[in-house]
Amino acid sequence: MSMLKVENLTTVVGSGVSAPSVLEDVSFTLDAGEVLCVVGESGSGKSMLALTIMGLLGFPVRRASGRIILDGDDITAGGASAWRQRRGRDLSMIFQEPMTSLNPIMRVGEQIGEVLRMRKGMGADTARRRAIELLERVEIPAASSRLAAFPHELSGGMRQRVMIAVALAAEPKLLIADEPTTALDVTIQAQILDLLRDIQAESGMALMLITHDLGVVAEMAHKVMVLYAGRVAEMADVETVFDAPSHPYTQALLASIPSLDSGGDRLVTIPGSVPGVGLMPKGCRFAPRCPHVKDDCRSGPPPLAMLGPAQRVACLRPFGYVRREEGRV
Amino acid sequence: MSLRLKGLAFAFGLMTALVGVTPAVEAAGGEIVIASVQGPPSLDAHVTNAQVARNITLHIYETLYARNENAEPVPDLAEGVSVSDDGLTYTFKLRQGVKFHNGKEMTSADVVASIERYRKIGVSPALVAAIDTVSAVSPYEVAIKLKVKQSVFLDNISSPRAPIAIYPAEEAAKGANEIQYIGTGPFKFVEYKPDSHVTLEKFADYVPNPAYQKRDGLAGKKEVLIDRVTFRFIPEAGARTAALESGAVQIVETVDGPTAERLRKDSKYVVHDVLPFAFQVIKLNHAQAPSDDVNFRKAVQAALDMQEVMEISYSGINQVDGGWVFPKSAFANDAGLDQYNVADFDKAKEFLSKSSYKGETVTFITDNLRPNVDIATVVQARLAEIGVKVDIKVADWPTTSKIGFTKTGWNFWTHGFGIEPFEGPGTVMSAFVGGNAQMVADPEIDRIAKEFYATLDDAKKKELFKQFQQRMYDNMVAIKAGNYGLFQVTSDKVKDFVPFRIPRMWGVTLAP
Amino acid sequence: MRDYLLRRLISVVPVLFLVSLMSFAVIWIIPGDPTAAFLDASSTPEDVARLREMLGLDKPPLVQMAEWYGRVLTGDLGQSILLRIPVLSAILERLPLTLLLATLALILAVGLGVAAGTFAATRRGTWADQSVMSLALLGLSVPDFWLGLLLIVVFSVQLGWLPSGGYVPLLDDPLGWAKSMVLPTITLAVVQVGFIARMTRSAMLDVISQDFMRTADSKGLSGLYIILRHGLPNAMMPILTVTGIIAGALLGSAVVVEQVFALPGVGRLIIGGILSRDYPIIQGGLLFLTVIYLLINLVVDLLYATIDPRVRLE
Amino acid sequence: MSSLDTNLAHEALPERQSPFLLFARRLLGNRAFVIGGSLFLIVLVLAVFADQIAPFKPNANNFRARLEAPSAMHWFGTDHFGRDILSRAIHGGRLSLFIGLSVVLFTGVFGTLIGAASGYFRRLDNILMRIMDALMAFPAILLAITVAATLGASVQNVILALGIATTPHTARIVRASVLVVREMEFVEAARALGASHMRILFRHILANAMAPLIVRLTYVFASAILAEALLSYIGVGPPPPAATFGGIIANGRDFMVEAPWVTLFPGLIILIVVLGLNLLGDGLRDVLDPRIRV
Repeated sequence: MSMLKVENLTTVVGSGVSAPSVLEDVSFTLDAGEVLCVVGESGSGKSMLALTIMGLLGFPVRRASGRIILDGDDITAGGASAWRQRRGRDLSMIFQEPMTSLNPIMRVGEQIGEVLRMRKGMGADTARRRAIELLERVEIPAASSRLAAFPHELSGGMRQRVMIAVALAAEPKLLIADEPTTALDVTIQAQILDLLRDIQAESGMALMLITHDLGVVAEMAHKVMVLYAGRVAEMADVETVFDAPSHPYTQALLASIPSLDSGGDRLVTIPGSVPGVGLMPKGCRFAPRCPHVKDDCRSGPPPLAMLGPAQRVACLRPFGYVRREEGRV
Repeated sequence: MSLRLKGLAFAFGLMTALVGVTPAVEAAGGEIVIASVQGPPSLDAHVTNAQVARNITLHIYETLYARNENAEPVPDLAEGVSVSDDGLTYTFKLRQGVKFHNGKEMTSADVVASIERYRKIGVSPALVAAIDTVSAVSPYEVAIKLKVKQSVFLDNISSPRAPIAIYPAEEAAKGANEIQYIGTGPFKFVEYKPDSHVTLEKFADYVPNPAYQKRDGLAGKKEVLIDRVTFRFIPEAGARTAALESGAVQIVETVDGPTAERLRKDSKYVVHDVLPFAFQVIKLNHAQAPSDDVNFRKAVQAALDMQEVMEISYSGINQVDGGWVFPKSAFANDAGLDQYNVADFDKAKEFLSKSSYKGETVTFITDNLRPNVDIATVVQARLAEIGVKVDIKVADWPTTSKIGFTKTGWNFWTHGFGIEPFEGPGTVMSAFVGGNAQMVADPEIDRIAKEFYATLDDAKKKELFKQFQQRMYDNMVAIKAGNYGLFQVTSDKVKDFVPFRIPRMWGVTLAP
Repeated sequence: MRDYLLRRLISVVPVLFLVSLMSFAVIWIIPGDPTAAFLDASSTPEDVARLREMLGLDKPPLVQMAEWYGRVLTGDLGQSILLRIPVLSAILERLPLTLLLATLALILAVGLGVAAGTFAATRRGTWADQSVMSLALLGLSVPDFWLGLLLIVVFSVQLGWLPSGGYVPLLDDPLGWAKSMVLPTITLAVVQVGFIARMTRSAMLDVISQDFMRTADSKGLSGLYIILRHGLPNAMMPILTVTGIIAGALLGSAVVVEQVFALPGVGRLIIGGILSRDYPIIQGGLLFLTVIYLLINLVVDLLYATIDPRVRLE
Repeated sequence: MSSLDTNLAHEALPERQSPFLLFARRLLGNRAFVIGGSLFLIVLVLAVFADQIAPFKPNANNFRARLEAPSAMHWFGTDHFGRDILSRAIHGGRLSLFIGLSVVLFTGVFGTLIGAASGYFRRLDNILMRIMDALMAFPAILLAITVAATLGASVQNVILALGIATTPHTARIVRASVLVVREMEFVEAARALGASHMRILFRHILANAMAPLIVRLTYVFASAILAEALLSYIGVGPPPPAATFGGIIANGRDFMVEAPWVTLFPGLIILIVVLGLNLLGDGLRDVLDPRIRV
């Protein structure tokens, strides 16, 4: 049985039946020790997915339907307070912006310590010792002296390490990291990713890593989920995605990676942009930007069809099929 | 100086802390709290003639002679007086065994020192202007020699206006407003918290004047039956009444008509109508146009409906009376009263047309006491009917009186004459002598007053006063709107309270 | 830190000097003099002149001014003409009541205002938010003296629960003291509750939308804890700014409340001083209030640095 | 109106409407503005047409009908002159609003001049701001009481007192806006093009300081009405027979228990007017400059 099972998750903005969705009918599973990378452009719903699973959606965004099953329990069933109980202990999250994600006027030690005390029931001394260990674990030098530091006294990379320490404090089963390195220098990015991978491997927790950087995906992922405009476009294990991307969007994404052998002279970009919330086309949401679009693409949402043992694609004409069809014409 | 005062302040503070607030219910005596409108400018009786000060100081200090229930001078600290045949030397025999609050016995030295002090710094110097010398004849005899014969000398020496209080000689040596509050009165000073309260307590060694059997005005037998009295200063009328109704105070010095009406229906309170308490006067400035014109002044008088004026400003506690003494006075007469309260616009317009008034705006100054502002407002509305435009200038008392004491900047000024009618016709006249109130001397008034002060013949005095009153109307020197009174309210626990010029706390008991 | 304090204290000097000049201007502009309080209308101009001399008021204004500055520099605010005590003693005697009243009102205003504002912010857009904020707006639209009068009528006269005024020293009668402070405190606080509630709400809305609040939420901490431990301290800066402004304003409003409820505080002392032309009291009182006002500002600035480690005192 | 401009630019493109219409539409879509504006408008109309609307003459005394409780004839009862309180309140709005408006003009003109001069000409800044500091440290209400009590109560003195009391804060607000704007590129550009100081100050800088100023002045209006009421209550407001809200309340203070209507109704009207103005200010703030708070 999978550790995390997400079923038909739909998240909408506002109330009412016709409220526009930012996430529609998303399902996937994740096992302990697995790393799932969620990729997509801005506006694809990656962060919404993370927040929905964490139960951190803020008014007026809300989960309209779907279940989130963690270790066999549906965490959506118990209401907000039960969900809150899960956070920190079972689910934990690292945010994109280390500069603003830490409380600016609270000492670093306290920001870690409060999780230990309030979520793990540790006493002040134990919590302090554990906080030092955590800071050491995330490779912050002179850890014990950093407990008294305020976030603004730390560099961006250091802050993100603190964030990781905070997220790890209550030893979660699932860690969601929402573009944890986007805001950092390139050299720091690699260090943080290494750290995350090490910790993940060591603790055996599941990691859901949200990124738009396919390089990171190649580096970190076991499984990949491509989101487009709130829907799953393609889901596959990492090799399949890179070897045989089957959704036109996935292909476009891969094509847009600047690679050394392309000579750097032509950067492929995807024309157009992700449609805004509430302005979604009726059929396939990628249809307006899709080079292979046909009329039937616009009639209804394409189902997420199994393409191989480790690959599902939401396209009426996944890669191979399209080619065949074209060949026949 | 400041060091000693600091010590004093500290001692007061300590006293307050030690004594604390006495519980309202006690076996005997008890404490009466009086709600007053405002605090006294000073408790040095010589330097203020403000009524708020008088209310308190006349409990602490006494004078040689004092006014009885009928406002006549009778012996208080003195046993009596003998006047020399030429009427110039008054020899006061002092009561023996009178103690100051500091335990010292009062002797002639104290009296001489106090009167000398008053001559130097007293704020009503007219009271002692006739004095030539003051000397101690013996420890219990003081002789005062006058420069000229003065029919009202005993009236003056007994005046409660800014009383010629007898202080211990060492206090009398101090400057204005610098004394310690030590007197011979039935109450002694405990503390003064400005903007809050003054507390007095029964003077245990007080010896009531043996010449009297009962309370009599500000003289008589002053027997204190309570332990303490506190004057609490509450500016807000509603808050004063509320304090009474919640039992925090037992006496309210003055309430407004509607409140009095309401409280009268409640058996828990006794409402005392102190009427008449004062004249309401509209002073006219004879030095400034157009009120320099007698026809204009008469037009104003003719236009006014005094019932309206008095009923709006002092509802339910006024007398529509144009006499320049109180109605029950022996001097009361009806000279000139045909010109009072005419309330006839046609007649007013007739006077106006004879006057030099040309439609200019006239200025009515008043302090911000509500009834005074009300009167200005009513006069303004009435005069508008005859085409006279009135501008009302409301300011606080210092500003208003500053303007009112000068010859320019005002035409009308209204306020109460409280102590003058109480003291009698002589004092009322003096307000208009030399153009004091009206800014231009009226030779006729001056002549009448001079003769009045010089004569000892009662019939002549009455005749002169009648002339005075006639002149007040014929020259429309000032407009008397009427008499007003005070509603004083006591809780039913306060027994034997008889209202007077001041809320006397001797002879009063407090039921538990 | 010491340098900062020193510089702040020095910068206060010109302000105090200007205020003292203004208070002299006030004295020169206002007609009338202290004698008026002693004298009724029957007094003659000669009586007035005599008393002026007695009270030592006949010196030319510039001489008085020079003397005054000379004394103030030695810490002596002079002697009250009417009260016969040093101005400083008069002020210090009244100050506890005014400070107490202002402090109680401030505590009530901040406590209630912050609670209401926070409550509203966490329920943004709901009917609860709208009701609380409407009440806050109503509060700051009420004329305070009028409210005081209504409170007297209802709670003192009609219900008889609380005294209508007057001050009971705390040490004499604690219960009486508490009762005597209730209505004045409420009257003084109502307007400020409205201000603080509005400020708090908007500051909290800012904070709630910030990333670190989501971080706190992601830790699974309880909602109340997050608001109190993470939200409020971060919203404190603007709240503190408003509180500082209010603390200054309370000194002025206390004047009115002291008048309505017959409380012997500094405000009434100064009003009394103005109405009786007790010049030393006016000058000393205004100077003193200014000093307190400036002190409040300094304390607020110091608190900024305490609350937010990012603030550097410079 | 920097934010206004950008906002308009943002919206004006697709809709192609005049900026003014858009601005008006946004204001009318703001609930606080609409409610506040309506309350204020009602009082304004009553005040302007007081002569036509008021059932009685505001200064007609009738001592036989003094302190009458509210009735069909006198909806709000009568005061101790027997004057109809409803009529006085309607007329009272006229003077109270006039005073409020005058204070707004006073503080608007002087606050802007001082704030602009202080923000733009750095040499004047220190001295002007120290004076403003001193004025701010001087308790405003005491200042107003002093001026009005001692110079004599008159409409002009009340306006002067409240104007002086509200100017420093206004000046600070204008100065703050000017400080921000004067460093902006378009001002630099204008300076480089040789525009005169005055032109830069008035055409470029002040225009951009308008939003916070307008919002501030709305609140000044509200507080001026409250302060006028307070001064009248203390007895230093406009002299009789002028009816102002505060003056009517002051007339009833001595009969609070027996004739509560004299104080109650005018107080409620003040509450409504001030509430209206505060709502109006909130609405303007939301629309003009969402960055400003309280």
